[in-house]
Amino acid sequence: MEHVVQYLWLIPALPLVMAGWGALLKRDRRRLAASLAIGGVALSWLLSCVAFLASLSAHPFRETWSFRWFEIAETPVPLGWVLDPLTAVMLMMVAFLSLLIFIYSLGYMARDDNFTRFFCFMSLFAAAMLGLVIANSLLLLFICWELVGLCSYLLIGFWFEKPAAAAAAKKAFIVTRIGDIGLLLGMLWLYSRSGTLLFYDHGHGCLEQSSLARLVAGTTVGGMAVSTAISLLIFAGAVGKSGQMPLHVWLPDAMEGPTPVSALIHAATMVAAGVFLVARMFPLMSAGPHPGALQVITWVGAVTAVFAAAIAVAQNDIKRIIAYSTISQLGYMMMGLGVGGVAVGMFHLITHAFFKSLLFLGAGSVIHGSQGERDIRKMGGLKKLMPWTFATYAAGMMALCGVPLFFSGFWSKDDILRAAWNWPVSAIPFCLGAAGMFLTAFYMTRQVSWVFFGKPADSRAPAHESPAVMTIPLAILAVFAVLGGFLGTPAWPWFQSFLNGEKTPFTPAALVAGPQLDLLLLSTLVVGAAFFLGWRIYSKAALQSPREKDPLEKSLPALFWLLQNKFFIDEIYAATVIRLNTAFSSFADWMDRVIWGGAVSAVSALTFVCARINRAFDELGINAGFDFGCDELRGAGGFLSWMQNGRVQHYLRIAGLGLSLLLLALIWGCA
Amino acid sequence: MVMPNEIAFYLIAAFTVAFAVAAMTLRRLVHCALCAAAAFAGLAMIYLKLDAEFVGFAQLLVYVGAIAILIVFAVLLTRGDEVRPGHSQSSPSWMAGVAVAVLVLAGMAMALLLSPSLQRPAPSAAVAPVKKIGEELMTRYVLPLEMVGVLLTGALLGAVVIAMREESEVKRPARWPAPRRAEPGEAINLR
Amino acid sequence: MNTPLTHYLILSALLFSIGFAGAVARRSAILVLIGIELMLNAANLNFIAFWRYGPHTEALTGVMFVLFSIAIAAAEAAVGLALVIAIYRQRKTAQVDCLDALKG
Amino acid sequence: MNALDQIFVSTEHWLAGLAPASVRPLVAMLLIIAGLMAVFGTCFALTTILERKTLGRMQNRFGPNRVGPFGLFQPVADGIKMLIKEDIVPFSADKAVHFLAPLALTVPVWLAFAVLPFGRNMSAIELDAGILFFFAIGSASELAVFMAGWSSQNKYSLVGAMRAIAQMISYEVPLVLAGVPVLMAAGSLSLPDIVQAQSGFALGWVPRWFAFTPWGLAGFAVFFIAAAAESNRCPFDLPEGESELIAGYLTEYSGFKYALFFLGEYLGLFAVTGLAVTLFLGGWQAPARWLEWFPSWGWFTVKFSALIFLFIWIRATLPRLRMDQLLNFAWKFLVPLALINLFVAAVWWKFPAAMAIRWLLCAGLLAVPYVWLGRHWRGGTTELRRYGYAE
Repeated sequence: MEHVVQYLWLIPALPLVMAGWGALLKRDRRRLAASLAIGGVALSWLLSCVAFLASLSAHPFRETWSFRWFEIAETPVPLGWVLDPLTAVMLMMVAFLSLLIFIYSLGYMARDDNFTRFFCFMSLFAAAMLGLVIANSLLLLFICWELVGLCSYLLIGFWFEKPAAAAAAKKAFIVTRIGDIGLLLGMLWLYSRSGTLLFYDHGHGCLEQSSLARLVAGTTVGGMAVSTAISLLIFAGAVGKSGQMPLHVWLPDAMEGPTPVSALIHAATMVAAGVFLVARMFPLMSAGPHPGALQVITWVGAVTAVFAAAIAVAQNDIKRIIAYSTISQLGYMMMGLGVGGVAVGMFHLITHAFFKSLLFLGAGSVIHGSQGERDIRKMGGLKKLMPWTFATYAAGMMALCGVPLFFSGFWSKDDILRAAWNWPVSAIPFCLGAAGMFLTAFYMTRQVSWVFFGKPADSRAPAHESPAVMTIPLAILAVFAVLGGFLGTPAWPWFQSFLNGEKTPFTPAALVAGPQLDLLLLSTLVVGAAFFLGWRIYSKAALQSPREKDPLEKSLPALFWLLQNKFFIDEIYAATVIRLNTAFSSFADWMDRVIWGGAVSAVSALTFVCARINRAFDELGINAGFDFGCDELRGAGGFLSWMQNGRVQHYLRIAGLGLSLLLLALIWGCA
Repeated sequence: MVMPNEIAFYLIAAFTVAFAVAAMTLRRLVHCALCAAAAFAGLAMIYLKLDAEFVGFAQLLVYVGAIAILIVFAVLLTRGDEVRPGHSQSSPSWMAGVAVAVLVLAGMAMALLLSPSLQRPAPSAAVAPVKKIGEELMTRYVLPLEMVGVLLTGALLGAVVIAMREESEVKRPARWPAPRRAEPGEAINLR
Repeated sequence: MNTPLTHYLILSALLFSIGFAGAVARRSAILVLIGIELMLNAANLNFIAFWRYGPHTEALTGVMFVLFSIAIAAAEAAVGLALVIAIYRQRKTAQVDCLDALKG
Repeated sequence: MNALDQIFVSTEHWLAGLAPASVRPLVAMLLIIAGLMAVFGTCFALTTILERKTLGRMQNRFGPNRVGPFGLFQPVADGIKMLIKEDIVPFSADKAVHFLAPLALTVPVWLAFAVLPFGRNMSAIELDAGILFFFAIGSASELAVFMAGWSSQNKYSLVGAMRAIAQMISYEVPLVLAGVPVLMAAGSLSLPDIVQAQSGFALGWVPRWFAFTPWGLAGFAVFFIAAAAESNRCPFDLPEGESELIAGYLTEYSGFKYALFFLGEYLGLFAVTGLAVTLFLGGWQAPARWLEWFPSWGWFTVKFSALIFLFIWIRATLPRLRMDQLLNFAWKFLVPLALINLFVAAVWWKFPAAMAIRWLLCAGLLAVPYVWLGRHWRGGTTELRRYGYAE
């Protein structure tokens, strides 16, 4: 295992090299670019498998390896990697999903002009994300964090000729940057307090006992423990990256990018990086007798879960619905982390990664098959036309909704709800979670019934099934979306024990023990009710025309209006933050123009006057003399040019003459 | 008494000067080149007389073995230049040139003969052993040596590039080059 | 070694002047080059003579200088003759008084 | 044994001792010169007849066998024929140069023998820079060849001369480069010192001749090939190629001048063979300790004769090369190989002397480029050939 961790850097290095190579390729080397990217990520996946197997059998629960990056005035800046179960499962997930989505992109991007650029960016993203996962230093993590942000920006704006895409890219970059400021501040504070940014360093790392004890002991404004304050700052970064309230606004817009990007970056991996960050920093977050940070995380997560799910109910863009669903599920993960710890949140992260990327890729397949159409009101009846897509999409949808027993989302959500139920602080998160679950099932029913059931829409060309290179990844993902849940049932919580480094008990009795059975029944009930209601409302009333009103809009117009406009968060931002910013910049502009500009103008006017005087002096006094000198020089030049007649021997003669003259002078001088 | 050593010097000097004069005055360029080679060889002998064995052999190797051959090749490659009827071999203002040369010689000779500091005996023994030359080249003069290496490489490439025919000049025949027939009146000009 | 240093130097001066006269008076570019080589050789002879008659023969300065000078002369001859050939190809003549395109 | 070994040296001392003291150095010098000229003149004569006889045997015929016992007086007869033949000088020839060319070829070649050590204490002059002297003198022959070819005013002569010069210049480079590792190993340019550096036996029985090291073997091979080309031996005898150039630059020579050219060519071969023996085959050293009773000059003669026989054998075996092949072979194969050999020699001396490993490493370092260069060179010969010097 020691060797494994020492060479862990190879996993991100391979895609990085491929990205660099890909960047040098000409645009028409499409096959090479794709093979490079896929080959690189496939090798990374194989290496990840090795790392995973190594961590399965590892007895030291966690291995680290660090090196000195550089020194500033004898202060070393170390970087390093860590291999523990958290890293291992994330590596497997990221590398495997990247591989599948790269393959899927072969089909999806086949007609794009900038195919090579796409794969270059994707490889870079994979490298950065894998680097983020293996980082044993908050600094390295932050570097990779920013790199994935950059890749996200580049890939959202991949079709930058579309104004909406360019704007969305900018928005994503700036909004996430707001969270990153928090992360940066938290990092600096952490460094100033603990003196190291290595997570684990044989007892000296910032997440280990000695350092945590110091952090907990210190207090800051309002009697808050330093560890809590730092945790909140770091959580701000996670909020930005994972699209939590109130920084969720960029994620729905990010759907302007190509669908594989949405699947990989904005559903499965990068947005989950926030959750991963909280999981990674969990020892810090949960430090102290009263971990206030965890409460904040729980509340933010719970509110986000319900809030985003509610918005999703009233959206019409197929990818946008899934995007809001992603925000909502990320809220669940945060809540899970807050109430139940690393294992609970991470389990949902992993299962969600599979079924959500499945849903995105399915949506991509639908869009691909119906010539770029994204409005679900204009679709319908695709069940027959795209059977593979339908089957896999249905599996993903059921996993997302949490259909009992056989779908992975059920088990992971059940885990979260159980933890929320047992949370001593408040019962409200549990209620919010249940409500979110209901809404999730409801809007997914709406979407599926409109897209796949009903009559085919009368579009110009009929929809068609996607090529095998797209459907095969879908099928693989569907298998994982179904089976993934069995790794963490209450009866055999292998995943949770693996993350905590414990042995896995097999206790079928746990399924029916205590409140467990009630919870299972309750969630079954909630999901069933949502299905029933959704089917009642939407299946019959498949829309005749896109202009027709939504059935829900007919019955509850005010609420629907609010939801359709996403609670006016964007508008609120426009009215407050952006207006304040505009006012401030106007003020700065005024300062610049009137005060500084005036000063500069005064100086320049003065200079101008001096220059006038100078010029008069110049023209009358100096130029005349200079002209005279020039004329003389020209005459001399003419003479020299007459001497320069182009004949080598002439020059040589003159040189000889000069030599003899010098000799004469020498003799004369000596004599 | 005149020692045989000195006689040898004067003989070699006379040989060298004579061939140098011949090299500069003969009409045919090939003769000039051959005489120049002989003059260079004479100089090599003078170096040997001055106990500079290594330099003498190097002079022989480089000047007689390489530069003379180069000159001869150049002469043959610019053959058409020599045989223009009614064309003088010397430049129009050759008299002025020779006068300047004589002036230079006079100046130098005067400077040499008048200088008192040149009247000194030679040290009895002076050797430039090859081993010492090699050591010096590898230690004190290693940078100049490297630079000469670079210079020679550059000169080699440069000479090839300069003298190479341009692409348009080389007409590659499709299969075999047709034998070129001599134009009527085109004698075999080997001179 | 009874020959005075002056005699070597006079020989060198003679060779220099002969080379100079040839370089100045002959039309053929190749002969000009030969003349220049002669001048260079005269300078080399000076170095050797001064080394031999100088106070520090063990320093080998003159010998080294001449060795480098010979090497550089080889480079010079190669490039110079290549230039002559190229000029001949271009202008169909290699006579220096016909080559005066570079006048002021 | 010692007396026999030094018999020539002591004879020379004795003879010089007979002369008055004032002219003793001069007499000693003249004696050596006379001895050298006599020995190698005879050697020349013998080689011509032996070469013809050997070639005859190899071609399944008798060779000259009419004059004297076994035809051994054939060279005498040839010499007489050459001397009494009319000396024809073409009308348009440049008389002076035409006359000087054979002299300019022969005299430097004789000089080259001055530095070769033929036995213990048996070199005419012991120069500090002997090998440099050898090559410097050797380079004069190119000019002589040019003189011969140009002064004859004959197309074939000129083409032959140009070919010869191109060939000699090209092959002089690998020749010298192949010798350089030896100089590195011996740390001296003096030929007696080089022989001395090859004395002794490794492991008690392997002579420390340079030919028994990987780089020495490769250097010897390159040197031998280049030497064959330098002295215009078959398969490198294009300049004279009778079937194409009616004997090249020799076309317009007859009688004694022709004989002089012939002499010069053979003497050149002898000199360069002697150098090969000195540089690579341990000079006059005996090949085994128990053979040291045999005089040193005897060993030199044995090795020398073996190499001369090898030259004759090659002449009987290989066909003549084409001009472009010839030059490509020199520049694209021999020169790179010689340079690599130089590097390998450096590796050899820097490597700790674990015998077998060092041997294997250096042999491998040489074999790989040998194979690669060989393939590369073979690939280049299919190009359209261009008669650069025959236009």
